[in-house]
Amino acid sequence: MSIASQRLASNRWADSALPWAVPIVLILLWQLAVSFGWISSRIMPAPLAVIEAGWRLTASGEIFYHLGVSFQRAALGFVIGGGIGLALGLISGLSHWGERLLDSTVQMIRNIPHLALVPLVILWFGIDETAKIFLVVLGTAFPIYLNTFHGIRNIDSNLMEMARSYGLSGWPLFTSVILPGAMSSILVGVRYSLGLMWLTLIVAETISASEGIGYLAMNAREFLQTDVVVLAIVLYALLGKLADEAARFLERRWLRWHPAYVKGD
Amino acid sequence: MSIASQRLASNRWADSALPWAVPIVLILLWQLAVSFGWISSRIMPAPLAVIEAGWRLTASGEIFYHLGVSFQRAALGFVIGGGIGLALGLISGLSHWGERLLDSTVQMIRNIPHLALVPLVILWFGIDETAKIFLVVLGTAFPIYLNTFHGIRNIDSNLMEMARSYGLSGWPLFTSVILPGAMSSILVGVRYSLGLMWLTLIVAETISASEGIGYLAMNAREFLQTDVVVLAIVLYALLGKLADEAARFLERRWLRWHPAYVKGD
Amino acid sequence: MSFSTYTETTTPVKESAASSARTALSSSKGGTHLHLKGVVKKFGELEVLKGIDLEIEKGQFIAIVGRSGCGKSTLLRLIAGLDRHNAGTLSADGHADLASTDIRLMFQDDRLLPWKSVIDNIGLGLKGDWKPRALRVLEEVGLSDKADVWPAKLSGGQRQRVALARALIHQPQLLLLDEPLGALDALTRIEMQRLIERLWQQHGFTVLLVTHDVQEAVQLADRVIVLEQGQIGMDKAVDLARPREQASADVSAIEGKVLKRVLGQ
Amino acid sequence: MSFSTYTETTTPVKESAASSARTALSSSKGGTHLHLKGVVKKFGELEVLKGIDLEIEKGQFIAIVGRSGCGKSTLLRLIAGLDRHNAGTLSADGHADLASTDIRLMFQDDRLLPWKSVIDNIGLGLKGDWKPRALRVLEEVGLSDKADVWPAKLSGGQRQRVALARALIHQPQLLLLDEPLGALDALTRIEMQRLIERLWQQHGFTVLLVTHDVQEAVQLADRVIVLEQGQIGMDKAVDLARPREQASADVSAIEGKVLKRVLGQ
Amino acid sequence: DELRIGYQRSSTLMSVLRNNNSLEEKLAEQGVTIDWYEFTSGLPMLESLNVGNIDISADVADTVPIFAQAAGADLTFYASEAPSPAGQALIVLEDSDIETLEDLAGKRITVTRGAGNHYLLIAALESVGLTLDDVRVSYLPPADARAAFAQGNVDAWIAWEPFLSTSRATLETRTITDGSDGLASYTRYYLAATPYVEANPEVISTVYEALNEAGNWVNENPEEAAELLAPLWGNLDPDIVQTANLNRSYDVQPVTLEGLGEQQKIADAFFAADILPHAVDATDSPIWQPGE
Ligand SMILES: Nc1ncnc2c1ncn2[C@@H]1O[C@H](COP(=O)(O)OP(=O)(O)OP(=O)(O)O)[C@@H](O)[C@H]1O
Ligand SMILES: Nc1ncnc2c1ncn2[C@@H]1O[C@H](COP(=O)(O)OP(=O)(O)OP(=O)(O)O)[C@@H](O)[C@H]1O
Ligand SMILES: [Mg+2]
Ligand SMILES: [Mg+2]
Repeated sequence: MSIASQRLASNRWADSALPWAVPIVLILLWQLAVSFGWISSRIMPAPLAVIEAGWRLTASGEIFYHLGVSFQRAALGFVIGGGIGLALGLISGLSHWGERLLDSTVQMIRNIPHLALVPLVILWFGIDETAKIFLVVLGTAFPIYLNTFHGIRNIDSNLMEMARSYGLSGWPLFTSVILPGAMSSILVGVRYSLGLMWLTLIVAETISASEGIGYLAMNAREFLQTDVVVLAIVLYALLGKLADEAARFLERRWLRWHPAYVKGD
Repeated sequence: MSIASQRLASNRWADSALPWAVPIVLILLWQLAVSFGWISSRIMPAPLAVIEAGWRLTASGEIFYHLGVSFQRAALGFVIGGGIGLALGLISGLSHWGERLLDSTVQMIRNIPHLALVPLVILWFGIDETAKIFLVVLGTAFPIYLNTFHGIRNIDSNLMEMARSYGLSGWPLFTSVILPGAMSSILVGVRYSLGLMWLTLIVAETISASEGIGYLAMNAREFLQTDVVVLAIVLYALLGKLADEAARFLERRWLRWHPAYVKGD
Repeated sequence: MSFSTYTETTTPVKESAASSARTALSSSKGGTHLHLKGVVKKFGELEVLKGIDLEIEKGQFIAIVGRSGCGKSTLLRLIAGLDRHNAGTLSADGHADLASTDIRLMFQDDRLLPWKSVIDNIGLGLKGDWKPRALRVLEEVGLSDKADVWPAKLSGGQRQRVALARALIHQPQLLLLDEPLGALDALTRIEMQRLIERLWQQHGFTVLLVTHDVQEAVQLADRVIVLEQGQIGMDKAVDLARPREQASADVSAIEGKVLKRVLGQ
Repeated sequence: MSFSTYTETTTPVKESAASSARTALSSSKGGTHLHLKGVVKKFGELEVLKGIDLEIEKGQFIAIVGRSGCGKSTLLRLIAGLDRHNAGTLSADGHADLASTDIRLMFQDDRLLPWKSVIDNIGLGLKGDWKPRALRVLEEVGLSDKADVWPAKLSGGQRQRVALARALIHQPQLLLLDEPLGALDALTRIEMQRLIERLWQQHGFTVLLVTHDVQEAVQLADRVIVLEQGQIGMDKAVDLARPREQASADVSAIEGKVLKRVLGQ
Repeated sequence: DELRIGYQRSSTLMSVLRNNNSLEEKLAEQGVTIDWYEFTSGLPMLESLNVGNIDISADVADTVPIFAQAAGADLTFYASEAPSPAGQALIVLEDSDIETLEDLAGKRITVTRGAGNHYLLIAALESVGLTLDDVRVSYLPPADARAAFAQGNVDAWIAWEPFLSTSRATLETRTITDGSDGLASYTRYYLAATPYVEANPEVISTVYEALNEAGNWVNENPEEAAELLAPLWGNLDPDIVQTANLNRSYDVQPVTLEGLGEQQKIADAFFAADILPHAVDATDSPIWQPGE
């Protein structure tokens, strides 16, 4: 018993520490490469320089300001986009007609690069917040659409048949069978969306922005401030980690019944 | 019987025609809007102008040239990226240690916008083909990674247990249980990847390119040639449709056993 | 149908089954009158049901036996409206539209929703304050201690009993049971037989019970039907008073005849 | 283990079972000697097995009966090494490492791979030219016409027989059968019993058969074990010559005793 | 040997050279071949120059090298075009209520971040006692800026050639100011990687000569030049191209220390406006002189 609990403790330690192993090794290698002059620090800043830039922007509060602005845009876009994606995914997933009508169109729109779309977006929505949020909506809707669709399709048809023959339909069928059955796939979609949310924001924030993390990154790039560029990349990576943790949290919460999502070995 | 076969025939017709309904309606609305002057054709070309531009570029063969170049880049990047994504997804999905080590890092890297990464990519790979293909690799690897991971996790653990206890392990376990069990999810990943393949290419082709569809779009954008910009968008949409058809083809081929992927009502 | 009559029974299972009189049936509002004429079902080339003619009185208890793969489940699925027949007519109470009839089918596999606890699985599709009723049925199938457990943590026989409880709580006009007791030990089996018989006597619904246990069939049913090569090979009325003695000579005699037929002797 | 001895049997099932002598066992290289001492298994608070002591000779045929949820499947899973016990020791042929023993478990649920045809499911984990052998076993379980069908298109009893065929084709040293015949009609059941008995006599492996049919247990086994409240409640040797008459007085006498115990009388 | 040249479609003189093959022929005598690298904007071009993916670049606006200098890039000026102050202008739509620079206060103006027009805006505002804080600036690349401008999302746009002439021709616009009142001289500079210049002065010399000739040819043959450039610039009307070229000097000259005087003004203005993180010495970079 005591061995088992020891093993558990060491597992927990490994669980929280190991995910950072690869990033830390990468950063050490990078610092070494710059320190030993294998890479010129003129073109690739050392981690310490990036930390310094980070410190500078943190001390001035600038970074929080940019993050805050971006976060608002991201959140609003995600809520709208996620909602649309979910709704369309449900329509396509639940009705054969819906699929025929919608799926092709959605797949086509999904494939249009935001970068190419920017001129049209400006035409339609101007250069203010609406345009930026529209792009985030566009970016976040599709992963949730596709995974909702896929999740619904892959619900055990025997269970659907059972539920229908037990008199379930409409909302009860949705909450009792469809949503939980598709949930693990929808959450994968959420993971994507949370990532794409930041990705599209960088394009969105090239549209006449003077705040936001995408602005910070592109502005720095334009002025060849590599330390800030790399800082922004690190920030994005951390935001990705955060989004991932959020998705994991939801998975643990909503998929408790699912053997694959229960903690432990 | 004859009624059934009639119904089938009309279904088949609807199946192939309906997906185009929404795009065609959209295009008609657009043409009307421009014809009636609700949108100035100065800033938004009419569909006919776009078709004209398409015809011009087709007649000169230019469009095929650009498509060809892009296609080569896309295909190479997809093959490499898809391979890497599959491999990492298998490692994370099959081993708890692999997941601990890799998953966080991958999720972090996934979240870095390609646009922000371009300066570093130029640094690492120069401005030639390698850099462009690297970006495509990056873009296509993650969807396949994430969906492979998710697919493997969601394989019925009872089936895995059965297979193991029947002496399967290693390659036979992989081909008999893991791959087919995760296939429907992996194919969703392929769908994403095929889309992202073109999306990243547009960023990649801002790096010193003088050919390729991304170049065509961005170049036209720079010179305010809205008809070509819109043409490029239409091209992207069609490529998206094509990628989607490819994914569907694979689904029909590899998921024949799956009730949800069999044709017919 | 309300569950109110159910609540009146407070006596434990065994006595109740023994004491409740056959007359209980006549006082109840009765079940469905079912009429099948020349019903044919094909799966591709395979003609599973080759013209079934069957008339079932309101409130009759029918047992169906037959060899594995002879079409018993297919027949129940047709009656439940889950599959379409290729020829012939089905009608319930004179209506060809079976969808409007109040039918519940207990499937051959348990089809419990893995994401709902046992009690929520039983309450599926019920409205109002079903919890107390669900707990009472759960107690009657001997699983009151498992109310809040995920289905994945049940033994095979326990899962089957939960599925049985889920079918019984609805008390439909037509109850279809597809091998409901196959995974149960002798004692639990007898208890469940008594439970089914008692509920049937109280509510007078029509029951179709598929079973491989000929003794069970004779013990419970008013009529035993043997399915053979897609047709009704034997239709044997069991005109014995209830409660029937488990090993009485009358029962054994009929059992012997039916068994002979099933064994093809 | 090769299947070569199997191929020598060309006589049809019935006669073979009747004519093959008990001595066939002694000529074979025999099965596993199994030894359990004080084996305890808990699921959280629930102590399912409360110290099982059991010694099984090489090549013995053991039947296990007991009430639903008493821990029969759990016991088989422990022996098959699929779960860990909380206390006590398990050993096979003197080794504590059960993993090295040649064991096959036929699960209580069929666990057919939905993406493999029936024949490929049977061939799972086999090497070399297994097709002819698989076809022969498939014929013996009466399903030769279903070789190329997806499992989803089989009836419940057909699925169970495929799972049985899959377990039998391996001819391991220790064969664990968890209610292998529960979904079969009387005639098919007798045929399968004969098949199991014949193979056991030819190859002399050790068999643990979980069943709810006490007659089946007495008919087939050398020893019948009744599991009760997590312990062995009865361990009854069946010292009757084989082939055993289905309804002989000797068999009935022992059956009566065991049944009494199971029914708790 | 290879010479890797970065250019944009809008790089007039490099495009001319690329089209008439004259530079290739001249360099072939020195045993040098050319690899052309096209960029969609000036930014990645200098990025590439900085990290050594190309050797020399075509012309960029005067503001651009300052940011490269601020980033510590090791670049050498090897040529410039004489100032073209009329090459960029602040325009409004015809029906706008903006008449003078003073009217800009509180208005929404779009420029491209770090481009020549960015400095023109600062200088123009300063000339009437305003700063960037007194107006609403929207930073957009020219394509997006034009869409926003035509849609009325912004009140004014500082456009440069050839976008300026295109807009004047297709939209109803008025010009509030251009750089000709001494606000911003709009000089365009040619840059090269310093190590390359040091190793291959004779190649640079050849390039310089060729550019000079190309500039003269464009000025002397405006119609032919327009015909040549129009398809490269997104099928523009050749008349518009000709108008656009009239606003550019295309007079290729050596860079002088005095010439860099205005560069210092730009650098200081950007630093004062908090656009540069630290002060820049504009004369810090090496200058290549013909005949060296
Ligand atoms: N994974 C699990 N987690 C928690 N409890 C479990 C788990 N598996 C089984 N149990 C419980 O352990 C007990 C024994 O289960 P087991 O499957 O061994 O029963 P069984 O004898 O095979 O019954 P049956 O005849 O119904 O198949 C049951 O009460 C069951 O609810
Ligand atoms: N979806 C299907 N597609 C093709 N064939 C099917 C399908 N479902 C059932 N069958 C076939 O129809 C026949 C009858 O199946 P059914 O499930 O009705 O048998 P059953 O009498 O219930 O048998 P069991 O006692 O084994 O459950 C079987 O031979 C089966 O293989
Ligand atoms: Mg059946
Ligand atoms: Mg069990």
